[in-house]
Amino acid sequence: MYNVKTDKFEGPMDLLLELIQKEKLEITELSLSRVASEYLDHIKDNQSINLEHLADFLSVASRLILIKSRALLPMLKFSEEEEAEIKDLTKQLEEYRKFKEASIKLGKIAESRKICYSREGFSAVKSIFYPPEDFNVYDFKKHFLAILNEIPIIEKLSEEIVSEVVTLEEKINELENFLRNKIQTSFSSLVEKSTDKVEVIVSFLAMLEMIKQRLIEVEQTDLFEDIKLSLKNN
Amino acid sequence: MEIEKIKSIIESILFVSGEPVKISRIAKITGTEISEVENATMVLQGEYNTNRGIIIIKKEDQIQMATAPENSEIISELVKSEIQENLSKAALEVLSIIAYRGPITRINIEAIRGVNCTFTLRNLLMRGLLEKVDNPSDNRSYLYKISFDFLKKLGLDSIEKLPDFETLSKDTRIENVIES
Amino acid sequence: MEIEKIKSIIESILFVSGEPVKISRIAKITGTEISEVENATMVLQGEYNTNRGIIIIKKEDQIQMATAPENSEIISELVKSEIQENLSKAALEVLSIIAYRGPITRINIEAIRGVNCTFTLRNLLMRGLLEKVDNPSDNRSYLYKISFDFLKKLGLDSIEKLPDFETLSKDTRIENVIES
Repeated sequence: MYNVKTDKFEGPMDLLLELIQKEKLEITELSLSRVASEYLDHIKDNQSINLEHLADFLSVASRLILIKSRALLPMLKFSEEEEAEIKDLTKQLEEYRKFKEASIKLGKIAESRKICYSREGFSAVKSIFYPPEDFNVYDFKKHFLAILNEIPIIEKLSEEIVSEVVTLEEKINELENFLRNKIQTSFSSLVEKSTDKVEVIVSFLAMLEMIKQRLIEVEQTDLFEDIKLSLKNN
Repeated sequence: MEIEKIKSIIESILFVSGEPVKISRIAKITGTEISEVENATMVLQGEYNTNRGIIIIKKEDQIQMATAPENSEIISELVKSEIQENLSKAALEVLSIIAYRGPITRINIEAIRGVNCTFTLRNLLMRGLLEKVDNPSDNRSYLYKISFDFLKKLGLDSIEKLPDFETLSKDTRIENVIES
Repeated sequence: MEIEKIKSIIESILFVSGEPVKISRIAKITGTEISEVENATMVLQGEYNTNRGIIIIKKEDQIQMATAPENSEIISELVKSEIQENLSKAALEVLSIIAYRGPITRINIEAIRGVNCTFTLRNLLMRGLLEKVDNPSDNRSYLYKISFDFLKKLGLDSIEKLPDFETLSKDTRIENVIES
């Protein structure tokens, strides 16, 4: 299998574009469905996705799953919202491709180092003491406080993401344990405890992964019915 | 005021200030119409565009004088500029989206890149390659646009000189919406 | 080297340096004969002698670019407006950072604000509100502090007398973004 390190990608669009271009495909829904599993493999295998970007990678993953399932099951009916999401992904990727190409061109121009230099402003002018009127020491305090409040709290941000995002690996383990205990369960009870969309997506990915590894069997009696999972008898 | 006189004044002002100057400010100082200054600027830009060592960069309603990009190598040795950090892939992507589609909000940049851009934007702002202005239609967000320093770094005298500016600066999705 | 190329390089060099430059130095930089530079300078001087806003002055073996004397009144208007205009929001922010955290480098001011502040610092220096001193730990950069005149005007005999100086100057949020 073609191996790409996800950390060299700027984001989900970058990864998706590379996968499609590697297969020499046009950006269409069909192409997206063809590279969907590879995309999922990458985000599963790669522990080095920047944590602050993981949610972004997963959001694209959920749209790819929609596209993939439609390619596999053409009779599937999608809601308008889901149709729009699918369409948006192709458009977004097409748009991203244009700017990706432009950014490479800009990078080449910058590398050629044909730089224009300007003069230091008013370099020949002597400074004149011209203090602002109606300004007092409390203005310093007021503006300084405003700035302190605008400083982004970088560390806190990444810590929060670390605690929120559950890795695919963890989820697979959880699913396995859960199944052992219950023998048969369904997707909805699995995601019952999930608090956000990302976790549902991760659960779904984990489920797909386990099917692939032949750890579990799934059964869906009807469209939109709950998916029943069971541990495979070895 | 005669156009020759306005041209002469623009040259003096740009030379002394060294930084980008608003055309409206030149009009105010000289007591002329903005359109007259605009006009004189255009003529001047043409004159400086002929293998000269100085160029006039124009961006929106501001102009700035700078050395010609052809002389970059010689001048870079004279000016003790700070070490020029290379632009990362992320920085180049964000810059190109802003260059072609600016002024643009962070949300709209992220809608194209599919990834959070907060820190890249902050880094580029600190390096002076971007400008941040208030968003007139939403006071909780900002609009980002490229700066004179960005144009200077690429050796361009206007944003329209970017490769494929005509096609890329148009948002086809927006046009589709308008058409339909 | 072609005379047009030499002329172009002379323009670039004179423009960025702003000071008198020795012709022999230009010859050395361009790798040409002094006589060639002399010659190009003469042609250039003639071109700049026709109602232009910039002139080229030659004194003995040095040349310099300067503004045309007939625009000197306009230039003093420009300088006056630069100094007398109300302080921008950016200027007030930079001043307050320097007040509580000075002496401080430009890089650190920018890290705290998240925005480049080259132009703002230049303006504040010109108004005499700041002082620029050498940075003992890095000879390529400077440290900025509130000027003595400004402190005096505010009635402070030392910067530590600012309201809540002890706590505000040590705020940990700043330590997170600046290089120590």
